[in-house]
Amino acid sequence: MTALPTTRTRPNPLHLLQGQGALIALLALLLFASLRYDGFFSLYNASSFFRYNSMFLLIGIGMTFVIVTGGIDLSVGSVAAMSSVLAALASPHGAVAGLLAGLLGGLAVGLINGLLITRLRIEPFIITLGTFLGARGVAQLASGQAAVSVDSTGRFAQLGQGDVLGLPIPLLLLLLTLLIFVPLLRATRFGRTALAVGDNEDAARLMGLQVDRTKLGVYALSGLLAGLAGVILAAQFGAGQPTEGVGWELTAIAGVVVGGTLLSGGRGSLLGTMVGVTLLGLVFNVLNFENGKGVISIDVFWQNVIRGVFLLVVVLLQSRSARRGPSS
Amino acid sequence: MTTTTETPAPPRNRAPFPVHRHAALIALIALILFNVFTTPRFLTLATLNINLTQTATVVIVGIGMTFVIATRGIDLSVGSLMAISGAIAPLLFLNPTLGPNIGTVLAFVLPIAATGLLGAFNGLLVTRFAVQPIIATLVLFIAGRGVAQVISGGQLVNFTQSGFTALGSAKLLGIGAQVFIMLALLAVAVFVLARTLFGRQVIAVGGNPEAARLSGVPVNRTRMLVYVISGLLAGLAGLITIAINSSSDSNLVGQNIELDAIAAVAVGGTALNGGRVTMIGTLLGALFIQLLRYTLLVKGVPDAAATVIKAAVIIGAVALQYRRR
Amino acid sequence: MSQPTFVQSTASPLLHMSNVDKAFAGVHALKNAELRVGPGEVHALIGQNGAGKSTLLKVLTGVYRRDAGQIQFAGEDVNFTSPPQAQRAGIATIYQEVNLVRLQTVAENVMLGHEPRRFGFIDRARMENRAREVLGGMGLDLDVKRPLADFSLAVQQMVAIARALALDARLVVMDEPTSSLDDQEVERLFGVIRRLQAQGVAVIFVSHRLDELYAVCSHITVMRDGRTVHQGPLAELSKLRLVSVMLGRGEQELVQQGQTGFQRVAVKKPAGQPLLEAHDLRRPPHLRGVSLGVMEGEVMGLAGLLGSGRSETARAIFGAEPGGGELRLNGRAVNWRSPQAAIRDGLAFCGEDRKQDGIVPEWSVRENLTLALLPHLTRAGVVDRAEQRRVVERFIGRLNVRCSSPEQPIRELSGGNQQKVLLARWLCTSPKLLILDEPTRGIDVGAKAEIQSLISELAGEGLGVLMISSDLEELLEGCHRVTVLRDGASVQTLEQTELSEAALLAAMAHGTDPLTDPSTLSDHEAPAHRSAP
Amino acid sequence: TGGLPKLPVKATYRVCFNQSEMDNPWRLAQTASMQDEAKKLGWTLIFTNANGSAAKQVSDVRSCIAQKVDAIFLTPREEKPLTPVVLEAKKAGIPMFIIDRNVDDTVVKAGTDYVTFIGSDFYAEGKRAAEWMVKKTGGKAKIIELLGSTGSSPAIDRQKGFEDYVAKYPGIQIIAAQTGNFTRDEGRKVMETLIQAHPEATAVYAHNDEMALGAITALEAAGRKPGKDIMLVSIDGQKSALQAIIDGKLGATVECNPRFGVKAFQTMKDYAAKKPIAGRLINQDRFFDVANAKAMLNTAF
Ligand SMILES: Nc1ncnc2c1ncn2[C@@H]1O[C@H](COP(=O)(O)OP(=O)(O)OP(=O)(O)O)[C@@H](O)[C@H]1O
Ligand SMILES: Nc1ncnc2c1ncn2[C@@H]1O[C@H](COP(=O)(O)OP(=O)(O)OP(=O)(O)O)[C@@H](O)[C@H]1O
Ligand SMILES: [Mg+2]
Ligand SMILES: [Mg+2]
Repeated sequence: MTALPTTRTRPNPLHLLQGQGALIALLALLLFASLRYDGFFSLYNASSFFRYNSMFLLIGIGMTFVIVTGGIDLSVGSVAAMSSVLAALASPHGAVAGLLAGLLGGLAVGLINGLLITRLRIEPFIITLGTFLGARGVAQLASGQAAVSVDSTGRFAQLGQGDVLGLPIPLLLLLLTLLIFVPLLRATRFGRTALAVGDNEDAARLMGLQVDRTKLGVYALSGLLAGLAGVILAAQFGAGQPTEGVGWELTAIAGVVVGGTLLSGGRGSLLGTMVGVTLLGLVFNVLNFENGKGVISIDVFWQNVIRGVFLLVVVLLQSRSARRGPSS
Repeated sequence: MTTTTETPAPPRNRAPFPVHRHAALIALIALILFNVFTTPRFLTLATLNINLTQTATVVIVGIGMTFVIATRGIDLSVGSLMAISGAIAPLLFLNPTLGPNIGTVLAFVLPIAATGLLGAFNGLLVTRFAVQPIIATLVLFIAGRGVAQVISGGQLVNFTQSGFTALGSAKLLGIGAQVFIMLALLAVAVFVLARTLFGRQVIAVGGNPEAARLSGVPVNRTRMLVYVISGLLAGLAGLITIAINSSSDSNLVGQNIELDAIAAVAVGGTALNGGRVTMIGTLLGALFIQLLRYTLLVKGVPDAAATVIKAAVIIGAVALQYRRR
Repeated sequence: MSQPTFVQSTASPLLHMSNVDKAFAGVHALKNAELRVGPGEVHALIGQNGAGKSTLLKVLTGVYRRDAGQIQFAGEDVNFTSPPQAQRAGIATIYQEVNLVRLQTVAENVMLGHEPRRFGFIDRARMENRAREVLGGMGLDLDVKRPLADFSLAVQQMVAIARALALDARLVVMDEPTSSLDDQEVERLFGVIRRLQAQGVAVIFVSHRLDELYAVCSHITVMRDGRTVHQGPLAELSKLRLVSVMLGRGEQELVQQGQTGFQRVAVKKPAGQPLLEAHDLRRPPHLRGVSLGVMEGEVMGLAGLLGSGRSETARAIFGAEPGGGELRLNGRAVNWRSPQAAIRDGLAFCGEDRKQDGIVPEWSVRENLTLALLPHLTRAGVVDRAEQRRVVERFIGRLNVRCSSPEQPIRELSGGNQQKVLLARWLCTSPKLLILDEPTRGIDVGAKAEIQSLISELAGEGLGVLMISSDLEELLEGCHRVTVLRDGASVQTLEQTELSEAALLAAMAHGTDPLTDPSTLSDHEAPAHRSAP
Repeated sequence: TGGLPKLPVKATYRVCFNQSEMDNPWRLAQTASMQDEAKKLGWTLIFTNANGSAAKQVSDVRSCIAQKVDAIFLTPREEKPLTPVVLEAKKAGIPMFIIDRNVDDTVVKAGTDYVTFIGSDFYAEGKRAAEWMVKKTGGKAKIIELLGSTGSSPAIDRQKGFEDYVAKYPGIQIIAAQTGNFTRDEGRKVMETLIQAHPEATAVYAHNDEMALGAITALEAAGRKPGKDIMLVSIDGQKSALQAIIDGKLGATVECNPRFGVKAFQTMKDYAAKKPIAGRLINQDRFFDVANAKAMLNTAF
């Protein structure tokens, strides 16, 4: 009897790097930047980087949950804007009130998304395109079409501007969220069901899994986290901003995909998303520092081109390694 | 024992009127009726002209988008491609060395060719490199506007070149030229989709890519072509936009049009996950959204409230198409 | 009206569905259907393609909502509106098409939805042990940590069965569980069913293979056109009588027909030209040297155990996954890099997975049928509608496809009729060489005979056929020659005179059991990756 | 808490200019003016573009703070969200100059938290446009107002300045006010619809020149004669608007000068030289109408 060569993957140090195109790119960029620019690796730069990018990272977490079910949530940017307004309006009643107002606002839109998607069985792209418009409108109506100051006497602003143990509070909120959501995706029935739904929704249904409830759950989560991002937005910048959050959904989606999550669903990694979103955010930071060198001044318009090309390179890196990479 | 029964032919009840298939049309008619009764001076040629001309670019881009969506793709780059063609054209017809005639002709040809090529680039990413369409076209969505800005130096270019601006200002029977271009393209697209080999293959690719491949459909070539078509049409839409305004602003031309086009396609009844495609639906969807915007403007609804109403009505119109199982 | 012909003596059946109606868009799929299953009974459910078996079972488990009728389960009236409800009530179901999630591991597929948990978190080790235990109980030793997509369709089917077992149900519903299994695995499954029976678990078993029904079932329900036309103990029903009830035709009429629809004996082995020659096809790790030849007018069989590389061979020849090796068509060396190229040279390939690789679900029968022919129905890029309609009508008639009209979406057809449309898709291209991968899988006896006789007829007209089948009878009766594969290589070609069940089995079965030896099944370019964009 | 950060006198400086967006001619002119002046002086200018996002603009300012530049020129996207970062710059010892739009002066104060505000008075601009309109129409008009981007401070102030003034004239009525987002294309589309719904309109007030130019296209297409049977006034004073005045289509435009380069850097040098700086430096903007458009054409941006 002929024995087939086993094609099983042996743990191979090179294999570990495969499928990690984004991580490699991130490390390379960090190394490059820290060697080239003064002040890049400063505590100030790092903490202000995360203070700002924590919003996208949070949204990326929710987006990952949605995308592993094979869905998409275009409403997150508008929801963040809306929640920032709600939080700012509620902030005079205390930090907790502000936080809750933002979170509940986001949750409400997430639930609406989830209900419409599961009840009417309309593609998520369309429903969330609708709430993308709707939440923006609500943000403008609620704010009277102008930024709303947060209460400056209370502690609400601390949620965005404060530090604990030298770490910015938004970053801590992010870490806390990760601590909850990584196991939620990996090791709970909800998380596994979410993956199963993205893999094959019909099969998941016939397997007796709670498909609709799970889908409702992921959109609710996405809304909730967009709401949290909105709270941070209001607290950090001292104002609820009805016009903010434009294009955030695309940043989040790109970050999720760059992080190695399948856009078609069924497989995803939150840590990958963290790498992806960080990488895309870092490009802005590095471009600003490069201009500061005064060696070559990169024209504004070229900056867009560079960002696009950079996305292209990372995506190509990722798509090639994804095709070669191990199947687990 | 066993009764061996003769089988009566299964009774075929006539299905009730398929509301879901004509949702866009019904919504459009309802909105028209609403205006007929509540908006003064609604039934005029001017109203027709305004709404049709303002929809023309969305429909033209929407035709390409329908092709792309029919293959389960999506094209976010259309707005940026419009800006690129809008940035290239003035360089040609304002170019003194080319002269006005050659320059104008080239201004119709080269920008569209360029965006067609960029469409091919999208297609290449989607087919050769297996990048998911939303990400593949996000690259040009970001970089493309930068390219347009670099071409124009970011400057707004004003011009009064009548040969070229005719594209936006010429009228026939009181209706703008771009409307006729739109209708002609739509007729061609309807025919292509329904009657030609290419059209059927496009739908097969969207319906089941693997089955299509095994049945001899050149899947990659088909997907490539739809992105090229989308690129070409976006290029044309860019030219129309700058011609109407007699100015080209690479920062703004085509901004957000991808959302309008996708919404039109969806409201029209094309499924985003393949299999169900309607070109006329895209026209109806775009007209519906346009008329909705018109209505809200005429009624003086403030911007913020209008946005909320628009969102609800669009979701409602799409929901009409989906029957519960 | 169909009256149950036999009232069961069991006082209280475990399951009793009565007067069930279900219509899709006005077309009745079920009309007054009845199903009565006693506790611990293995109950056969049989009927032609489209008779309504799957629909009845889906009504039971809440996938579809019934229009009328009652369902009693364990003495109570029930009305499940979703599969989870039925599952909780103790009904585990294996649906007709394998319905699992391919990117997740075997263990997860077995345990999803009822994983052992600790503090709310899934206890992975316990989950894997439990999965291993259930699979082990079926005599399977798989690496449960590998993604399901790494395994062949047969293993996936076994995993689906394991999942049902892991649910500890009181009623296990199996809708054609054996259609992608070979004899060995079928035996294994029977072992499982008998054990379930011993434990007092009832089983509903759907199959088109009559022998299987007689092997394990005690009772039977026969359906025809959405109605229940017979119920009772199986032993009382002769095979001939069963087929006669099922088809609604007289027994005499049937006696005249043979077991399969093939007429090979009538057509002598052709002395034609070698049509296709394949030499040393390779595509590691699955193909490691396959050589075979097909003559004009010949039906060449391709036999082998599950995972022996038959489908892979077909796909390699057809250019779907081109590999190394030599291919000659009519003596001319060819190298097809895509199905398109192969089709242009007169090949046709009807694959084994009709849901994934075959149908365009939203499309009508008409469009599905002419998909491959489309380039030839085209003049100057425009499709000739009239010609298309003629082709469609001819083939619907010729293959006896049951559909309300050519414009009916194919997804609404029963499995067997979908298969016929796919066959028609290729026949209408008038190919020189037709490759069929499991052409009669999941097809009822009537339709099966029709398809088989069609294959013979076409071969008689000079078509070369390469037929993959797990049904030995089909190979023995239908083929002029059979090439046997083992572990991705051709090991023997049996000439017509040498063909016998013993010879085939001997050639196929030498060596390890491919199901339990993970190395022969290991596979990194599993279908999931291939089809992912 | 201490006063403003000190700035030493040096031959060259490394400074940041944090632009809010780059999507209209006015912003382009403003950026070019800053860049040209920096080049002329031989300074290093770190330019960032927030693409219309206040949050990103804050992050841009912070990356400038991290690079320890000598000074920051900020043209805030919005008043309130940019306020916290003003304090961060102060804390990092970097003097800040606010340009064009202001920050929230109930929280941060010129002279203590940032050096000064340099810009135009949007409210006054609206008022000047209104004055012209009243004079030109003899206090009788039905006006369509094209608003700027919803919620932006120029849109709010220009609307208020205008409407406060015309409120005193009962013959003047604003019959429709809708946003055209400061762009020509939307200005045109909105006007196409509004003029059809309100054919009785006799005047148009646009919050910027681009929208006014779009409106002219729309009015002509609707068979109206801008400048004759319908009067237009707008704000900005860009070259193509002056040309429209010369052509008799646009009535007048209030200048809102984007050329901050010379004044901004001169103010910074004065600050380094410890000269007293007022907390609010308002540009002396011109007013263009048929009387001076031709002469001024080449001085417009
Ligand atoms: N979703 C659906 N929509 C419309 N018609 C359907 C649908 N599902 C099944 N049908 C129709 O209902 C009838 C019964 O189909 P069903 O799948 O129950 O047959 P079956 O007995 O399981 O056949 P097979 O042996 O081929 O699996 C068929 O005529 C089929 O066309
Ligand atoms: N489409 C495919 N792409 C990649 N690998 C496949 C594919 N189909 C099967 N395999 C794998 O290739 C090996 C050979 O399988 P193949 O399907 O060719 O065998 P087979 O004899 O046809 O068995 P089956 O009856 O399961 O179809 C198996 O390990 C299987 O997992
Ligand atoms: Mg069935
Ligand atoms: Mg096979």
